[in-house]
Amino acid sequence: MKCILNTGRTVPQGTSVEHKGSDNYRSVTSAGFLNPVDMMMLGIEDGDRVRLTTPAGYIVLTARPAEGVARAEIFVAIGPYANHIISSETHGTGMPDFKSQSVEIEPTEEPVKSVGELMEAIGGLRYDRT
Amino acid sequence: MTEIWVKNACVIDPIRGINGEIMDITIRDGRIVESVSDRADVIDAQRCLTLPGGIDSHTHVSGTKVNFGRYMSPEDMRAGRTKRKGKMHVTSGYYVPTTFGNSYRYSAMGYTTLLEGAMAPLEARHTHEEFTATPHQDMLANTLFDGNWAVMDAVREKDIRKTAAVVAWTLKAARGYGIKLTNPGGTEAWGFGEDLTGIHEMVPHFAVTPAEIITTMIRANELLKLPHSVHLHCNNLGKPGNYQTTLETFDIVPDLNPDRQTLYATHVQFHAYGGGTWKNISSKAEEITRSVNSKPQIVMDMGQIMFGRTMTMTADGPMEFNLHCLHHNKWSNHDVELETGSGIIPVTYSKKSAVNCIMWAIGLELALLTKNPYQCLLETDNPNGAPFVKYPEIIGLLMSKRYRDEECATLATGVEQRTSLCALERELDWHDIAVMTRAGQAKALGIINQGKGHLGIGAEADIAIYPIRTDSVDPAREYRKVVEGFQKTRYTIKRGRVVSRDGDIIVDGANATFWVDAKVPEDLRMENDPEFIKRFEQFYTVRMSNYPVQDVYLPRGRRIETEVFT
Amino acid sequence: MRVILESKVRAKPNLPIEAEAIIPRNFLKGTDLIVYEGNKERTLSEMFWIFVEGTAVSPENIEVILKGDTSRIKRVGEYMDTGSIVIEGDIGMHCGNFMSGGTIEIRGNADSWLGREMRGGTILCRGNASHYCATGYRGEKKGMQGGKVEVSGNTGDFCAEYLAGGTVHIHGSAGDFPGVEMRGGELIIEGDATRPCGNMKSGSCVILGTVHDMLPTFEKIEQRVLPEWKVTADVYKGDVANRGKGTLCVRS
Amino acid sequence: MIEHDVVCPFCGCLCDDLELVCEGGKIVKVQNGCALAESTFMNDVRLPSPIRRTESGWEDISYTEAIKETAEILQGADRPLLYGWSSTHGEAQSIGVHIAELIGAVIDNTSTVCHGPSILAIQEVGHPGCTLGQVKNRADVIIYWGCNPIEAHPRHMSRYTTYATGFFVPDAQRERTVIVVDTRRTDTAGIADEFVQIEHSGDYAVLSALRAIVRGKASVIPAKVAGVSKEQLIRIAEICKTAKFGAIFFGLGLTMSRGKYKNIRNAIELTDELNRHTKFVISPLRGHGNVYGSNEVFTWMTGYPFAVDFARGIAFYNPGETTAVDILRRGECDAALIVASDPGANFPRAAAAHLAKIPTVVIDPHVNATTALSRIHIPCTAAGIDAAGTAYRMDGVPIRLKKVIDRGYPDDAEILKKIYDRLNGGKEL
Repeated sequence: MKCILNTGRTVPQGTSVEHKGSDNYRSVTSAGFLNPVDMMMLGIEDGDRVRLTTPAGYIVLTARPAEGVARAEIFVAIGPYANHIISSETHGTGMPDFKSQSVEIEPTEEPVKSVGELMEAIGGLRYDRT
Repeated sequence: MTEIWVKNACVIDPIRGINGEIMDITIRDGRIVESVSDRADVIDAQRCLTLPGGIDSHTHVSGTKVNFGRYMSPEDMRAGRTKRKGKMHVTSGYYVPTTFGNSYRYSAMGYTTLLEGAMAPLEARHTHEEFTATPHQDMLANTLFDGNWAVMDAVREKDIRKTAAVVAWTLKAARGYGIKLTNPGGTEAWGFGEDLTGIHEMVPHFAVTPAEIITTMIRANELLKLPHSVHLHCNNLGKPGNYQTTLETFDIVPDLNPDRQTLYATHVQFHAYGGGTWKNISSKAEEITRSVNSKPQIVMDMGQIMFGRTMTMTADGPMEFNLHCLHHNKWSNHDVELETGSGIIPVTYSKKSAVNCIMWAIGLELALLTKNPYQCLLETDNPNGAPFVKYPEIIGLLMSKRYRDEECATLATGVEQRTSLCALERELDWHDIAVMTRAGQAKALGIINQGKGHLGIGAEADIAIYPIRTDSVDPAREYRKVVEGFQKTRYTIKRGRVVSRDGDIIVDGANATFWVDAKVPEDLRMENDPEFIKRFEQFYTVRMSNYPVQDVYLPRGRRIETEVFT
Repeated sequence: MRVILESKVRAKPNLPIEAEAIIPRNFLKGTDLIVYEGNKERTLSEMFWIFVEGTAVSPENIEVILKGDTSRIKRVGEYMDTGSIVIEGDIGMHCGNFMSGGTIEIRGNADSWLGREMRGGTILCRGNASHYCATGYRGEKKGMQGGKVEVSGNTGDFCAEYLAGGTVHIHGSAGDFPGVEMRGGELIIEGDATRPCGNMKSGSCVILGTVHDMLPTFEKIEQRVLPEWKVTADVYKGDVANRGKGTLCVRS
Repeated sequence: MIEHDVVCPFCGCLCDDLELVCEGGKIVKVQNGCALAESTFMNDVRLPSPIRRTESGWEDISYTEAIKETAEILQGADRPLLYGWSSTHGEAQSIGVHIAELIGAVIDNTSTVCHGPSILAIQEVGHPGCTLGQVKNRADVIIYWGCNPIEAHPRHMSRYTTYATGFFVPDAQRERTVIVVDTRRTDTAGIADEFVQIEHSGDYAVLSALRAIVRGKASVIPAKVAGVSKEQLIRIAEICKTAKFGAIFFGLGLTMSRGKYKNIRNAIELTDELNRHTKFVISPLRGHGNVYGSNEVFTWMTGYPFAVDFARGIAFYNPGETTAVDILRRGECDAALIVASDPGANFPRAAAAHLAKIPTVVIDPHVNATTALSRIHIPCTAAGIDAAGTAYRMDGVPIRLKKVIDRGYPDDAEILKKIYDRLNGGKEL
């Protein structure tokens, strides 16, 4: 299903933002909020996983229903999950398409990665001694 | 101990009555002294014009509004960029330069003290942060009270003592220097998009008039014995026919202080317009100066405009919106809760515009028609009329009738018919210029006894040595030499250190900020006034305890304490 | 005279080079020019193999040819007033800034800000041009004021923003907001465009392809034949949001 | 011990009325704050000491070593990038700018991925705004456009708008009309008197239509604009024109969606148009605590609010070219210093990935996603918790952040100053 990826701040994202390694941060920034009708169309339920694909790559998220989200839109709290698939193109403005990235959504069985895994996928090394 | 011995200086020091004497100046540890040891560094002034450091008594160089002017103007920033060089940081900008740009360019012109024309108390911290980054001038901040709710309440109650108490508390909280009124009452009206059109019109919701605000604040100012007088940007700025408002305002000013004026009227050029529309605007400089010449209690500054692109910025929000509707360029507005407003728009003053030409002529007329140079000081309301780097040209124009005639010949028609400039033969002399650029400012601001504006023993060693030989230059004919000479000092000495040589800054700055701690009787301390506190906590959006500027923002603060009144 | 500059292999090929010195006039006095790589000053010969053929007595007879990887070289042709520059491959940002005369031909693609604040002369880009093709600088009221920019391929977003004079001709499609804030000049897009001419004040724009997301504040005046293109077009006035008096013609 | 009137450094509201209970050098209770404030003060887990990435993993190093190596990395770079600066005080930001001019770096702050587009719009048309108290005391019409204060600025509505008692608006809830414009029916939309649901990326068209209607040109407007009916648009325009004082607050819904700064420019021009009828102001809901302060400091020092390139000695500014995401995306920079921010989490992957390819140093109190991409991470104080300093609220009001407790970390300004001194050959700033 073709959707627009919309990202934004949320209170749970904000309260865990200084704990990037925490399970809490992982769960709030890897949740994808979809219109319940779209979830039905995809044949998925609350807590199922979806795979979002863009030309920049793909990411697996946990699907959550949200009445306020428009059809053909998926809302994800700002963070490394959404950014994993957002293009770095800024249209000459310095600002990427954080709220207007086209994505293809499909159900998947793949697991949701951790923030550390995402960083290691781009050459990082997680630090988890705190 | 550092000592400097300036030899062979051609000194004009109006406050001490010295006019072109060749003499030595000796400096120790930042002050002028009787003599120095033979280990002193010697500067041979070679009989060049040597003046006390320049003082700008009304300029906009620091704070929220100025920085917003920068923020919105990347196109100006690329107009004046310099690289890091020696002790000099990178600078950007022409009409709204960065703080270092302001500081270096003023220093190159021999200026050592600046009064920021408008500081909203709520945002005072910002002004002081920028003062610290304007390192080569001592700074003072005019503090805005034009729409201050507590002041208007006290004025309505006709309570001069209470008015004084609010002023004292606010000046201390903001670490401000003096009282500034910008379009008094008008900025409050602008809170709902209105303006006032005269000094006897009621401020909506507050039941006071600008005239009442002005007179009560003048009395409060004198009651508090503040070093500076009330500093007023009159109502109706920039409107054709506004000279009447200006004259009415001057007429209500009592003469209360033997040492200085009772009212400082700023950028009067913008307040001296006749006519009723932009089509028939004319100069009323003669009427204005007639009034000022008969009122020693008033000092004004020119508000000269010069042709070219610049930025207008003032606490007068409604005026800026009107100007924006004429120019259709970018417009910023920033009203400050319970206190004041502000507006910013870029403008271009063009020789093709008859209105602009008349404005240009009015500023010069004011200076030439004012008999006592102590009553008409030289400035452009930087950057409103022009960036301050234009001051040398203004000096040239005031000293040379020929220069004025040559300029007039390049202007749109209107100047000859609607101003008297072309008929004015007066040419100011070196002494007049020294008064209009430092001595007059020091007197008007009340900082002579802080060691400013003169070169007497004990004075701060702020000195400008210009590459001008007054004995060989005829300013009436060789005005170009005058202009060039005032653009770059040979030496600018600030508190006993050479900070600038031939236009280059050679040391790190260490300026001071002067502020006034006005004492009030115990029973008038606003910090103990339950009603004041209640209103503050209810309607401001910062807590009263977080409002005052901490001392850490004034690393070299100079507190001027006044005597408590009874 | 012909000056051939062939880019050398660099240790850090992604570092931008700023080379406003590369304009024909400067080669009259030789090839001893300065360019900048990142925050370092370099001589032209550190960055390029330089070949000079023939001589010239006046700059209009000088042709500069850039070869090799030139995609990171910015500001080539800035303030150029005469002569010609040919870029065989891609060129970096700000090619032809403030240009007032002469010609620049880019055989590959051009990065953003091609012909920024141009006053005269001609730029021909045979490939695609990226964002802000033929525009102005941040905060400035006028963009390109004269001359001609022709792009054989497509352009990115904000093409001809603040266009005030001259001609911009895009043979392919334009991205989002071509002609936004236009106040003069002529913009021709043979392909498609999205949200053209937002907030335009004046000037004229012709679009021969499909317009996506046409703005609601353009008032349709008439339908007429555009003789130079031999097509029928809907003619709009706008932008009404802005008291605008511009003309936008879209193929019917 | 109870600390009164503490300033929360989390978001651009900089609420300054918090009460903190401290016991034994720890904050044990936060009063008056929102959930974000509470977690900011209460769950403050720090990186204990500087760390360095080696072939075999992370090792602890001393501050001296970390500072020395950082200076060496920056000294040798041909195009260093200094990025971040929003979650610290002005004192640190100002040293950052001095480092940038000294070494010919690009310095950018987080507004680049936040309200950078708002700045670009303001540079085109200006900004009719005011301090938040003006809105609190006067506004009878509030518009939240493309923002969700309930989630991002939780006390904005109670301190300044919807629920705040103002001098001219004593009964706020009854006297203020709240309009919310968004693509999503957010919680904020739930409390609106009027909710305008716009199709994705339709903001620009809707703003243009409103401008035309306010100008009396409703006849040109079609029946529906980006999913919004003409009737609703006319109704909104009428509410605005008849307001005594209207205030538009906008957020990332305008800055990040298609068209970017053009959306904001259009909103500002609508505000401008409305000022011909009544009083109207517009303000961005600025995000991270002191991001606006970084714009202020950069501006008075360099002339530009963000994205400043000192490669040529002078300051050059061109967002899209000198902005952090673009420089990283093109792989231009060969060293990076990240201060008080987390581009690892907040930048698109391709941009963040470049940080791992070059020597990157992080100066930040907390372990974050960028830590994993860095070579060195130096922990420091957190401004507003264990360090005092200046911050600028979203409306430009400067507020002094307080030092509430001491946790034994060096201030980032102090670390940066040491780096500067090393880069400057031992000469002090």
